[in-house]
Amino acid sequence: MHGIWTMIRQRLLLGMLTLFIISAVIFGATELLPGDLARELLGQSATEETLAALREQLGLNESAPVRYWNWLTGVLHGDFGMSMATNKPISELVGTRLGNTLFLALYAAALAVPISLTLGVLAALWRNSIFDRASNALALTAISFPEFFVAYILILWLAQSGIFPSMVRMTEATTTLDFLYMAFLPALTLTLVVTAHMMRMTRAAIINLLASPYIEMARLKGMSPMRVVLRHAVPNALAPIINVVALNLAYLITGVVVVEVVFVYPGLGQLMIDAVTNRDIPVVQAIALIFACAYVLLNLLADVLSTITNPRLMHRK
Amino acid sequence: MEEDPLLTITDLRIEGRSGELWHPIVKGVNLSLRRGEVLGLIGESGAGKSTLGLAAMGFARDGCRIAGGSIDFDGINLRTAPEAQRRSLRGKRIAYVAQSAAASFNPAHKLIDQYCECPVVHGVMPREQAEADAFELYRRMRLPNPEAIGFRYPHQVSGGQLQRAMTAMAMACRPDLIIFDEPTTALDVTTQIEVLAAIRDIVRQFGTAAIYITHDLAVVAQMADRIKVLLRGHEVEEADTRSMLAAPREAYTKSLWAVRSFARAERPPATGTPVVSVRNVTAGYGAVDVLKDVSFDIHHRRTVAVVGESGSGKSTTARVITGLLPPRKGEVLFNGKVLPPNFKVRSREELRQCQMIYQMADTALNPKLRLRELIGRPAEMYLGLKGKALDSRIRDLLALIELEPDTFIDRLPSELSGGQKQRIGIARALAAEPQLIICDEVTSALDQIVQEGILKLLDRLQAELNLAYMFITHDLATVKSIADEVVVMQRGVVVERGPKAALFAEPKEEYTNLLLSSVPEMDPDWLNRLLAARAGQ
Amino acid sequence: MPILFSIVVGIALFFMIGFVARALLQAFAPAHLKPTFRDTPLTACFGLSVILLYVVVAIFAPMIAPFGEGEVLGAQFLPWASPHYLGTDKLGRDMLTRLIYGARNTVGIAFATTALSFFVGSFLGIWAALAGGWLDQWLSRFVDALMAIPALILSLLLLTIFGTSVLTLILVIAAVDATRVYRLARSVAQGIVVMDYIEAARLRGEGMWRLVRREILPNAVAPLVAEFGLRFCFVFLSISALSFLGLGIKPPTADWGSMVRENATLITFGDITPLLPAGAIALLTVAVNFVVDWQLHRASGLKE
Amino acid sequence: MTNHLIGQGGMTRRGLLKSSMAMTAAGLMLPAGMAMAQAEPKKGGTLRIGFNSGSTVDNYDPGVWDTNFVQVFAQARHNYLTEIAADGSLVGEVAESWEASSDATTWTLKIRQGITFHSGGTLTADDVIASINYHRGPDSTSAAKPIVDPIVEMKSDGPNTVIVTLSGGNADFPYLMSDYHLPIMPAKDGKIDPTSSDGCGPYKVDSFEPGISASLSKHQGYWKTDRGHFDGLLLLALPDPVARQNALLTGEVDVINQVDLTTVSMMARNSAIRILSVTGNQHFCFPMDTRAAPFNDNNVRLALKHALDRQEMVDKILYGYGAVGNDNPIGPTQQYYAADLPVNSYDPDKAKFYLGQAGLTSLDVPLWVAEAGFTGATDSGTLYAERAKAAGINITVERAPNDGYWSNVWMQKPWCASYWGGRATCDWMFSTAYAAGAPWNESYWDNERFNTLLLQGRSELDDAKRGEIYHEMQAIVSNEGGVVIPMFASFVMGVSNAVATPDVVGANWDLDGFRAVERWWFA
Repeated sequence: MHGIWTMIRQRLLLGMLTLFIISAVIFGATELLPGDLARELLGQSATEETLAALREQLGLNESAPVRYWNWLTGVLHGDFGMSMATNKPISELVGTRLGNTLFLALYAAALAVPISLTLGVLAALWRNSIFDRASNALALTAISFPEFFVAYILILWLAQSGIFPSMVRMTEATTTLDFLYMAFLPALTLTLVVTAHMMRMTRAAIINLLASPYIEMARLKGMSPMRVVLRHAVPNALAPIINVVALNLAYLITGVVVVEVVFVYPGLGQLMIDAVTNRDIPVVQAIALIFACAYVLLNLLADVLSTITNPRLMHRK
Repeated sequence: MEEDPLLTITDLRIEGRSGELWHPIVKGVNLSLRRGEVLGLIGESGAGKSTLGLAAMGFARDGCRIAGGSIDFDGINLRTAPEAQRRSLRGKRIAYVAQSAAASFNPAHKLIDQYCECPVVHGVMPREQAEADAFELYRRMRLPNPEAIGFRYPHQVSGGQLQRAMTAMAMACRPDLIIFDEPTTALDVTTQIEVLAAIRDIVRQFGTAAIYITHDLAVVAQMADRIKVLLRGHEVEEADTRSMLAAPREAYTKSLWAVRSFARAERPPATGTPVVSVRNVTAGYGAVDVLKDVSFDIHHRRTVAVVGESGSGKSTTARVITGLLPPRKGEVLFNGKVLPPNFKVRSREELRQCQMIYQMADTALNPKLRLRELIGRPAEMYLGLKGKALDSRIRDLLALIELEPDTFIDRLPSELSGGQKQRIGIARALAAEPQLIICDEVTSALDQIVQEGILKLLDRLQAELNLAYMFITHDLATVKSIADEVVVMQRGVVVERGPKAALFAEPKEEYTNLLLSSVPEMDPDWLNRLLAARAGQ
Repeated sequence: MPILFSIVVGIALFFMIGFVARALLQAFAPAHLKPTFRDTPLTACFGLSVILLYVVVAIFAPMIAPFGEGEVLGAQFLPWASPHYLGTDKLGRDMLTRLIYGARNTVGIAFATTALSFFVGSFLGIWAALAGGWLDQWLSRFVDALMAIPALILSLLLLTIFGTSVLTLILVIAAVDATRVYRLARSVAQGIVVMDYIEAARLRGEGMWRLVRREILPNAVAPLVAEFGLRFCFVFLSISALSFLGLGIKPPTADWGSMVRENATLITFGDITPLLPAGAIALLTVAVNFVVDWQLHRASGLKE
Repeated sequence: MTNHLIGQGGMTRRGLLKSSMAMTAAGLMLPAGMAMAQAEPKKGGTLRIGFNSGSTVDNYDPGVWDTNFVQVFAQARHNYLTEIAADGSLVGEVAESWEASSDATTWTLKIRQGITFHSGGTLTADDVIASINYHRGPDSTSAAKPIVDPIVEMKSDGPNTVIVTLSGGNADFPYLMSDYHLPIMPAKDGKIDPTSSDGCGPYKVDSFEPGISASLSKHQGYWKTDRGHFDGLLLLALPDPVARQNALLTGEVDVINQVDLTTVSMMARNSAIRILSVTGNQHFCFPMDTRAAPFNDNNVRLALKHALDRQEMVDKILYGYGAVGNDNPIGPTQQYYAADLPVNSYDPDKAKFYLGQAGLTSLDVPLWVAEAGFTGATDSGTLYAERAKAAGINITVERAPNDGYWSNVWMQKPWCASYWGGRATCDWMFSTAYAAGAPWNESYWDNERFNTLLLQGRSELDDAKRGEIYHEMQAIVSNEGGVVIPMFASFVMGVSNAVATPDVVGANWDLDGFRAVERWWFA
């Protein structure tokens, strides 16, 4: 037990390091991007003098390291600063959208994880059967379509007939139920996108174990195939499964820009793209860090879980 | 005698698949077993022992199929019976005890849960009762604190205890028949005794019929009423234990019997500077010292056997010598010259001089490399052989280990038998033309006949290439056969050392004595006598 | 109904191709491979033949294609009829031709990218696992950092910085993918470095390069191959996702990812034009992974 | 990413100066747009519009508006000094009437009385001055700075008169004041608050989530009784074409702009909606850097002008929703449009000939494009390259990322894709994009004759003379200019049949000159 805490502590520290590296990378990258906030704000209509004036206002004339340092110190004091483009506090800008993103991710996960695990287990159980091959082929087809294309097809089938709305309009009045209804298509799209990976991993992880002696033992104890897989194989296959799930959850949080655009879903991805194209570095940084946190924490969670679920690691001799 | 047999197998043929081809594994074997009778199945690996044992449960491993013959268990034809019915028999009326309990217990569940699975799922008894019953059986199996041990996970329990727990588990539904598949092979001699005794008693107490599969004659002699000898899927002969031991009919059986006779004369005491001398080495991982002040020498053309049970520090000593584990205190001398403690800073020459042969040939040979490269690499590296020269050297080495070069040179390890793999391990060590070879349990994973082959080979090579061997083993039979000197280790300390003959004749140390006495003998009464003797003390 | 029909046809085709391919493979395979092919599952045969087809098309595109890659031949969106068997696209270019050249460009790029990412990723991953210590730590932290940045954003940044020539496209996507490969390779290698034969090789005094190349890589191939199958196909997706942001392959080069993107809107009116490139990608994905699965199955040695 | 240019669309100029009073009268009695509205429009309902643009950085600062989301949003809550009516004529809005000195350097604007802001205050001359001043001065960051630069002084003469002095005579000054960057906002001690949504327009803001949506409700005290028929507005950012079009088809919005042309024909089949398309001055173009070889040779420019099939582009890029361009930025609807100019048609031989003149047999030129340049730029480039082959011209289409296109490609690379919303007047158009040294002279073109004519034209008050001047200028641009203008693109909107639109819809900007929110109603 105590082992876990030390692990968590170490991993959190490493996470910090990761976050730091990321902020540096992102800042460097955005610095290298041609053009700057002033240009992007004024667009084609920019003239040299107006640009100069705006740069002055935005403090873009500071040297890059100085700006990075200011930003960093700010963050370390828990202040993510203001969005330069809208000069609103970033917390306000990001707040609701973060909520939306997380909600959608959870929604999709709630659909995808059970489905893919079930399919994976069944595929392993009836390996090389028609079911196995078919579900495999379908899953592969699903992931080989670009996200926006999957989305369009769903719109064609489910939105134009008016069964589900093709856009998410959230107001104060929106109840969770409405939300679930409105966000169904985006969630479904994401589900289709991530299911295949998790399913294949689950299947592989289980089949890996079927050759091991304790599985044969279970069969020789007269256990039914279902019980053999569920009770004897799955518990030992958890680690890889947990990891792939975590990886996909991270994707659901960080990688859904396209879906957000298609379904007009106000999430972080769109905000980040806008911030990048506008060179609104503080916002880019903030979101990048949020994503990174999600990623780090999910990985940590995965490791903790696979430790807890593994007696060898949990109960030392 | 007259009552109809519990299990009758007639003309059983089992095939295994490689690709689309089916090749026979068991070629028409008959077998019949009465209630409460224990039948010993012996033969080398690949003889079809396990396959036959599993077939007695109406079970064929993946990639195997029962091609012909009939299996009749208490009036039920296991070949024609529907899977569901067969399943209902397994674990309930026919139970199985696997070779490696460590691997066959599910690491994810507590022992007790795995125990209760059978009775509960088969509806023999409810969970509470099953647990109570488990404690009882654990007690009978002489497991330490039987009420508690069930609530441990497999990895928290020692091998011997696991093996007993598994036997208890097999007993859970009080089956009519238990298949024991080499239950003690993986155990130290001393533990083996306990397990054997426990198994034998419980089988007798419940009058359970059993098929006891092993390659160790001495063991089967203690356990079985009748012995059936198998060779490559054929039955060689069958007879009741005593007559079989007394007068084996077939040549093959005789050869099996002969195995243990190999022993070579001890060479005269060594002189001059030892090839290796280990001086007061203390070493360990982290805080704990695994080795405490260990010292011994190995001379040219001599074999020093390091014996002891698992955890006694044998292998660690080897790691110190090879430089994988730099010692905390003490040093290792090679031809009188101090070796750098860490292999990373040793010169190629120093590395070359000391080669290692591992216990598990499977993990010691890169499965993706062909023999040509496996053997050729050291020669190429150390001796700078190229092209023709290298090729002929590889062939010589293959010849040296008695493998036909042309057939083997381009094979993968997976295409070899256990013994052949081990020979490759030897060849690889020889390729470097070293002075010292460390053999870490090189024979313990092999059949006795194969073992003998390897031992003889090693002996021959030692004579030809005047090598020094450090021979790590827990099997005293092996020691008897090839050692010149013996170093007995226990918990990281050298308990006793000296010339083989002397040490075997009158062991000074209690522990040495225990080890020696625990080596099974062919005499069917050996176990009883031993137990009696020990009880007497 | 048409959907149902096409599904039936699809399945029929699948079996037909499968059987034929298997027959051919057995007929023409070199002697020592015959046993391998004898038990090749239908799916794998199907996969193999599809891949073969793609490769042939890719190589001989100019000979097969009825028209020039960028040639504008007439009105846009012509119906499916001779000489434009799959009609024309929005600029009046022959769809079939575009598809055929698409195979060449897309598959080529995808292959180059994946190969590169695997070379870099797996080498670094194995090296990290082998060396351990601070090297492992730093590499892993850095890779973690990169992985924590959404792939799309990262590529967007990099591509905007370095411009969008095919080369940079390949390099960038490869770089992003390499992080994933690194992770996998490292974890696999960690399982291998503890083996006795690695210890033996080290005791022999083998160098790093040899250890990675000869001792570890061959044993890590199976899971890497599996990943290769998916990554390979994800490259198409990356490309089309990037063309979603206006970064992509330079016109008039035909590539399936962009073709899907260009025509995607049509699907919402039930026009199946975009299904052609999308289908092409899907088919390849499925095919590749069927073969991969087969290989894995053989590697795993699980007989069934 | 979209970058609209300051300015507005075509119009007629019936004797501007002669009768500004009459105009005013018109402005008073029948505000523009309504003049030709057949039925009496119904009041009420909430109009929901789906926009192709909308970014999280959108805000209330008039200096940086550049996408049609914010532009329409602005027109919904603000009024301007003047307004371009649907028919293109200029009418007064906040400015009731105006008069110019004979040399058109001093302008006296009468400010309409009784205009109230959402916040309740009454609009006065000071508000006007403050609103315009916001864009002036050295520290101005406004994109409209160049427009107001010529203003040397602005002073009020009483609460409802503003007197403006210009550095030089400009007959078009009132037009400039209709620019969408120049809303009249309430002033507090001489300054407007660029972060406030307060205005005197038909609707006041209830909520605004940048990049997502804005909702507005009727401004009860709005002075135009016959405009702003809706109870409320819902402006939605729907950048994805499919999302947008689907929103309209499923009735989630009533109006969308920039219908995806690929599917417009299929969409039109839907009986519940109609496609509304107007052709104005918005034109797509390929400016060349006329300082750099080979474009410094007019023969090369002419060769390139004859090497593209303009009609094909209109058909395939605009799907017919547009008109062929003749390398002349002045649209057909403009008064001084020179219809009789020789047409630069697709003619490989001619192109070859001009190449020959330039002493070339073949030509290799890169053309930088991005969808940011204009929708369909990439495909246009491809078509161009395809057709140019016939003339021995090898165009390599370089695809640049949308991101940063206007900073890194436009006016940086020798030849690229660009577009203009067009300008209300010849002078405005030319002096913005063709006059030597003008900040956005994207072809770095410098033609002596042209430049002198430009100055003459600006201060010339006689229509006939002006006509001749502008005719000649158009001829020069078309023949020697550095910009290839293949097509004029229409504004294509999808409108639910529930929405009624006037017979004449403004062509100067998208969505009825950004005024749909004020001019349309529910049938």
